[in-house]
Amino acid sequence: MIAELFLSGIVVWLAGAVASLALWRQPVAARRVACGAALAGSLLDLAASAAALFSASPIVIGLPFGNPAFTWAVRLDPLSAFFSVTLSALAAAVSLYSFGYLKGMEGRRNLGAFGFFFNLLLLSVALVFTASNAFFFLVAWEVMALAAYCLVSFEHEKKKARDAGVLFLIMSHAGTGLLLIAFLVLASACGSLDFSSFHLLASRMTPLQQGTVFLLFLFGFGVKAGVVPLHIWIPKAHPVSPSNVSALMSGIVLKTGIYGMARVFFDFYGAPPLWMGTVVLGLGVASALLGVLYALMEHDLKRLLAWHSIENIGIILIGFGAALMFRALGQANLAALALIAGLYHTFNHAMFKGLLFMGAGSVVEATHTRNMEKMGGLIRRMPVTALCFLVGAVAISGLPPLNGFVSEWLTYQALLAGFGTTQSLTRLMFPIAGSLLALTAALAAACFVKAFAIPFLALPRSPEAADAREASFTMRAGMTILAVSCVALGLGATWFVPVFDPITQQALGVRSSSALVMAHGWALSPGRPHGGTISLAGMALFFLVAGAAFALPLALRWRRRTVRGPAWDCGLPGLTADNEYTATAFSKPLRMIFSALYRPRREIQAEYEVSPYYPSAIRFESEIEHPFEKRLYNPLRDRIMAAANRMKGIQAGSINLYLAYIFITLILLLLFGVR
Amino acid sequence: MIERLMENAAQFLLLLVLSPLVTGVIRTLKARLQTRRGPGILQPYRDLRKLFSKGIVIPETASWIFTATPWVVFFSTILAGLMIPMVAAEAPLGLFGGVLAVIYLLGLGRFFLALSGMDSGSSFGGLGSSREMTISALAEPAMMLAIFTVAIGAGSTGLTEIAGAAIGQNWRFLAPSQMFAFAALSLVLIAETGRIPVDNPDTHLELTMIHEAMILEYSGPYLALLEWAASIKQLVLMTLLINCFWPFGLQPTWFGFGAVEGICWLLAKLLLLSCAIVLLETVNAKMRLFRVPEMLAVAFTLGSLALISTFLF
Amino acid sequence: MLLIALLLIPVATAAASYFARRRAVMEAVNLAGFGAVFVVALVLGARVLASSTVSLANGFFYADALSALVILLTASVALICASYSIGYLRDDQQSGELGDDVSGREQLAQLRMYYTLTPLFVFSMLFMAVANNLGVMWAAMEATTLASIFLVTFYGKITSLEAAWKYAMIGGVGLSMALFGTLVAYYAGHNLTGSAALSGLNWSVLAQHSAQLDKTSMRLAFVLILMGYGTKAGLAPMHTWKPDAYSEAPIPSAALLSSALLNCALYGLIRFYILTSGCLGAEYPSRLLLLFGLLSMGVSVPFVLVQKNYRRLLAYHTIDHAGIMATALGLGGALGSLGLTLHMTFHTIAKALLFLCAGNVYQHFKTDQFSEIKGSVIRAMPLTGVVFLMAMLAIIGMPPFSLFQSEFLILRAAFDGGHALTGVLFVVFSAGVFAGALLHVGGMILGPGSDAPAAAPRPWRNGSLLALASALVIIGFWVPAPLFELISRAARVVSGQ
Amino acid sequence: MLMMPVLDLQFGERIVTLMAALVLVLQIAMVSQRWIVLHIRIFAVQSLFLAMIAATIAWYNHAPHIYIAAVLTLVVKVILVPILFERLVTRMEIHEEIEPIVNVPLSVLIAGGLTLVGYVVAESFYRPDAPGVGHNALAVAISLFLIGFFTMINRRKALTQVLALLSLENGLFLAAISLTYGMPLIVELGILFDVLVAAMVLGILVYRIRETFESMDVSRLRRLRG
Repeated sequence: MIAELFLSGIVVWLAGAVASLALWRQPVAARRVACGAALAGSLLDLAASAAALFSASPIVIGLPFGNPAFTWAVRLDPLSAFFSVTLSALAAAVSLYSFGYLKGMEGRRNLGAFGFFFNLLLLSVALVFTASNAFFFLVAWEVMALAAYCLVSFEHEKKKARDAGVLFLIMSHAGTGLLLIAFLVLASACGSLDFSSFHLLASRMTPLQQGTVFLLFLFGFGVKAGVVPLHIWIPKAHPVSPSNVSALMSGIVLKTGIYGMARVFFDFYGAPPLWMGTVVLGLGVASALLGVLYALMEHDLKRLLAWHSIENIGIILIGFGAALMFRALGQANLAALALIAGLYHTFNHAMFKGLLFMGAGSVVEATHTRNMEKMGGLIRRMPVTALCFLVGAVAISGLPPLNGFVSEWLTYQALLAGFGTTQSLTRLMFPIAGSLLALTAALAAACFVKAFAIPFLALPRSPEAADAREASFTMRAGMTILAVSCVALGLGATWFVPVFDPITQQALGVRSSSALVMAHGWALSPGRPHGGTISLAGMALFFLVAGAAFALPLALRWRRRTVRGPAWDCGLPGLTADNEYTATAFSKPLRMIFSALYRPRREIQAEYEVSPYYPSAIRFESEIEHPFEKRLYNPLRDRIMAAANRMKGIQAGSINLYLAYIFITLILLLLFGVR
Repeated sequence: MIERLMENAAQFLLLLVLSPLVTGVIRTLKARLQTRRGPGILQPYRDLRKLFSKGIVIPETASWIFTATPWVVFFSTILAGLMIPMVAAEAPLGLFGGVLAVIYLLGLGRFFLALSGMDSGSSFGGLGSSREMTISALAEPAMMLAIFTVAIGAGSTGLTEIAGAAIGQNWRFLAPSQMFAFAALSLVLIAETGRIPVDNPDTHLELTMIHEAMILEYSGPYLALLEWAASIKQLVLMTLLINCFWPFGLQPTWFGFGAVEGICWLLAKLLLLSCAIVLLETVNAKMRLFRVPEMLAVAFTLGSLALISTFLF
Repeated sequence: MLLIALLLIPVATAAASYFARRRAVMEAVNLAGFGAVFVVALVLGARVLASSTVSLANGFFYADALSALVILLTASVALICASYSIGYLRDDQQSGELGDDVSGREQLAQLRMYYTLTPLFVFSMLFMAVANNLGVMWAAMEATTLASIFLVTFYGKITSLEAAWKYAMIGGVGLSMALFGTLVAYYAGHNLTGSAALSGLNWSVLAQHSAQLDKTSMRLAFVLILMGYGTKAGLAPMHTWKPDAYSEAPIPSAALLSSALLNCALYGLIRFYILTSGCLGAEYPSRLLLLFGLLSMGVSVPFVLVQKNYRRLLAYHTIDHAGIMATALGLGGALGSLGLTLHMTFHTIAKALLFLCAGNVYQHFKTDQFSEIKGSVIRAMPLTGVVFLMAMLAIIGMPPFSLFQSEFLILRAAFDGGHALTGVLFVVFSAGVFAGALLHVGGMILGPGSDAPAAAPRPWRNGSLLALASALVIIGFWVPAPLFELISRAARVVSGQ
Repeated sequence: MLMMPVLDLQFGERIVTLMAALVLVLQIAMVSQRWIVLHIRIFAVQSLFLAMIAATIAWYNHAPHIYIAAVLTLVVKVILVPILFERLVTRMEIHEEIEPIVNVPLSVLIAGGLTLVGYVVAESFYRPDAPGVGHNALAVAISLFLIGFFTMINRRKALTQVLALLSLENGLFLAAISLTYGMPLIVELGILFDVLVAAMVLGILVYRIRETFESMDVSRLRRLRG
């Protein structure tokens, strides 16, 4: 039953892809078919994988494809099912959103091709999450990369889009090479490509092999997940792609890397050495901190969100790293807690990042710019979008009572408990990581004050922003769904936690929801007695009661003595957009404080007419340095290209030279090869 | 259930009543130390009454965020306040959250405050929000380290448990780790409550102000709400500090005469802490904004020292 | 009989089109001839599947699964190229590439040369695949060179003469090395099978007694053969003629050279590999093969990375894939051999398709420089652009296209066989090729586009393009059972199981 | 009494070895040759010696089909190809000297070294019981092959490269007849036919290069690179 449901979802996606490609001459029909198929397929797979999550045994489905040399099969075990749920939940909302979003492209772009790749992307991601052997996994993995590439560089007349797409595809392919090697090493160890035969396999290998395979997997998946320092493609690829694609890319495509890590770390490895956990934890902290720090410096709305994806991937990896360390230290329950924290944040991030990108998409569509400095005051013109974006912003900042707070709280609890698990100095890592996580969260809050206030509040900064129009109904619907789910995942945390039982059972042999949920499902606890509790539902209840009892009546009474007046304009004739605080100005203090990291470069040119006190025009330009590109990637690329150019001398065009190559090879082989 | 509700009501009232008093006391003490007479301890109450009776002016540029913010700030602060033990060892709303929840609830308030600062469109608001978010962000890691130290000691993030653990073993606050943590946390407290040398709560239209700049556009009852919330926040943080480290006199329960004794203890400890703050404010001058990170770095160092010393000693 | 037909039809085609007076006749004759050859090849495949080997004239002609596979691939590519070249040469004739005299006699002469030499070229390749006698096999290989030289000089430009000269000289040297190797192999075997007896050079005979062959001689023989047939296959460092020849020959001939001829050269190599591994064990030949294979893959990387000319880019791809197949042969075993034969099949399709796309682009833009096309292909010729990008992704081993599967098998063979270093280098090199190809071809096809005029309809060319493209897509998801059976039998011939 | 040595197989081997040595000498002479016509003639003489070697071996080992090989060699390499090429030379009025890439003394030295390589490689083939002329002829054959190859590298003119290629194939022929008393007949035929066609094809190519490029200097054909 579940198998049929899942397959039907796959088939619907496939059909949608083909049909929309076939309809490429009728944009309207193509759009409807593509989005409709995407939506239907997502709903079908949502049902299937939700059912599979709680089914007793993994569901294996063989696909009638390929040649006898390989098996194309999917396997829905709890881990796969969970990620599949994440995918289809997000995909449903995004497909709904796309109905309205793609309308804007009609006539200008080939929506048939778009629909094809859009459905193909969903299809391939679903298969990545559920592939049952290494070969099929890699096929799905690369198809996903391909579809993502085509969608990222969909507006291929823009150079940025093309370059971003190529960078993404090349990096992801390099990562795939690492994965290929790692998988094949495993396969040669057990003589099979099946994931089921990889179970706990890695731990039976020699330490050297273990370490190598681990690092190969870590970096291979790290490229897709966007772990620092492999993140450079994300801030380039997310902004240039259409916003519904960015929502999927950031919401779920990055998660394929996370899925791979979860699969490897918690399925292939039994009890990994301690250092692996510490490496993951370290990378997680680095990604989280650097991600948010660079996000703060952006005033391109979508690139800002892209940097935050890196940050959140870091937070997820903090959870995973802690889980690995606990596993190494033999603390199954704590490992379960950390793993739950990581996975919970994975799901949350899919929700609120998808929401934020869709909000950004509506804003960009309304204002025709990604530059925040040209927006402003949109909350009056696009109230629903603004509200949804605000929900997303509060959620991603990890503030109660929304879902972001739950996963961060769980992470804190895991880190807190980690201190007691070992006597070695490594235990210091836990609180340090915790404090840096706190810094990250606070900076994220700062960043989202900017990201919400600059585009949505105060006065419009450009005529486009001044007459922006609210997004269409389906777009609003798509955003609202995710906003509601962000709230629900926060308030209903205790009802959501049992979802992780099958996974922790499968990975660690522990079912911890009964320990986590307290007070008849009112409160969440870290799973130890007297470990502290939270109850977001309770907080929400308090706010409701307080609001109803005090705020509402009082606000109504005070309305009578409320008058509207001009804001304080510092004595200038009226407040204009020029007086407003800009995004750049907002992040100025942090730019100064972390200047050692940013190495900001600024340039001010002022033209004077009368006296140096009255500049007639000022040009201010400020940019920061991205060390990984400047110091790591660009030099590497240049080196390789230079070497290649030197190698071209081999083919210098002289026949005598060519013959000489053969001659020398022959002589050498005759002298040393024959005898 | 009923008891729990009554406890909550009691602490709710205590927070509302006590917080202006603390502000008043601090102001008066400061005035005396500067050989002024000062407006008297009850001045904050009068201010609130006056403001509540006044009209409201809302900038034309502002949106619903502007009117919603005071309520959010006020109630999230109150909620945070209900999660800490003030008189009884058991926090009335301990079930709803521990120290982490307290910090993040205050964070929620700050988030909306910063938004409303930007909402009016006047450049002062943006200035205030930007600085507020920066400083609070930088204060976060130190605070978290200090709290980790305390929480690790108690093996819990629930404030009830933390206070309980402290009650269990007297003089524990003399342990080096506790001292370091206390120092770190009090530095953070100064930054968070916006006191000299980080911010000057008594000024207006001074280009270095932070909190006042954010609420510049507010007037009447909304301003009252925000001011009140600010002093409640100050009370909450001070209580958090003292009850985590010197939980003397915390009563087993809110009921009976114990409550009176507990309140007296609380007042005594608050007075002590206020004196310390006043001294600090009087001897220090407000520092430049870009010096603040240095102070917070010191706090961070103290916090990590606290951690390390937890397993050295 | 079947084999006779296989060989006679091309010869007849050549003769017919040599005496033909009109272009249409030549085109028709060629198309019909290659169609017939294709059918015969299919029948032969079926026959081989039914009875494992087909032989004739007491073993002078001999075809097993491997030969059948090579013949089938050659025949299908030849057919596609025949239908493509009709459109291609007509276009050339209109655009005056074939000299512009009023009478059109020169043009007709040139067309006649093309339509005569191509069947002869195909004939010699088929002959090589069915020849059992190693000497005859060599002669056929030489014949492929002679038949294709004047295809390379087809346009008579100075550069094409230069390319032909390099092709002739390097090919000549290579072939004489191959002949030397054949001699020495004969010497290695002539003790056991009486000298001067014709069967003394028959592969099937030698393969039976491969264990008794003289070891030293076989070492020398294999070295010489590897370098000799390696030259035709384009293994580094004997690869240098390839980019020139491919970039100068008319596109259909280039397609034949780079897909069919490569297979034939490898076929010869495989025959000797089987003898050698039977005599000396697999270890000695595989070490040499891995050496040359990895060298070829490595050499092609920098040239792909900084290539300016898309036809030369394709040539370097062929060198890369020759290296991949040599590596597969060197890895051997069941996996390696299956990877080899699968890769042979898939590469033939994809590479032929790539050249046909390149032909369309070249005839439309009249240049083979990336820099002068700059991303206007998709606008000017959507079908070609899409197919080109697709085939390029296929050739650089991107799933779901089939080459990924064969390369995966080869890599698995490497890691299972303990050649971890080989595997790692393989991955590194193919990543390099991937990057280069994607950069250049992506930049050529996608982009803002210039105001290039939309291309005229080209039914013949796009028809063959579509046929091959659909084959490429389908075969990635589904290989027909008989074909796969043939391929795996061929693999068993290679691995000697 | 007079027939004695003629029937003696030892004597035959001597003769063959002697002539093989002469072939080698001629090959080296070709390396140092400056005039293209002389070059062609030396090639003809070398081929003649080869034909004689073939005949001798046929005589002493009673292998009749080698006579045919000998005759064919005579026809193709001694008569047809040289005539063809001399025609070409006269038709293209080539007068200038051959200027090799490596100067003459050095190239002669290298040729000597290559002979050494030939012997080193052939050494591993030496076994007393082996029939036939044995490793001596093989050594000569390999040396011929290598020297011919080196001459190809060492020449700038198209025609001389072709000649070098042909002399290189002479080495193969020597190996064929002396090692294994020739290959099966039709293989021989096929090979010789190929050689003939190759010579013609190359001749045409040389001619066309000369026509379009106004020179035979292939070292200047360097348009295609990278």
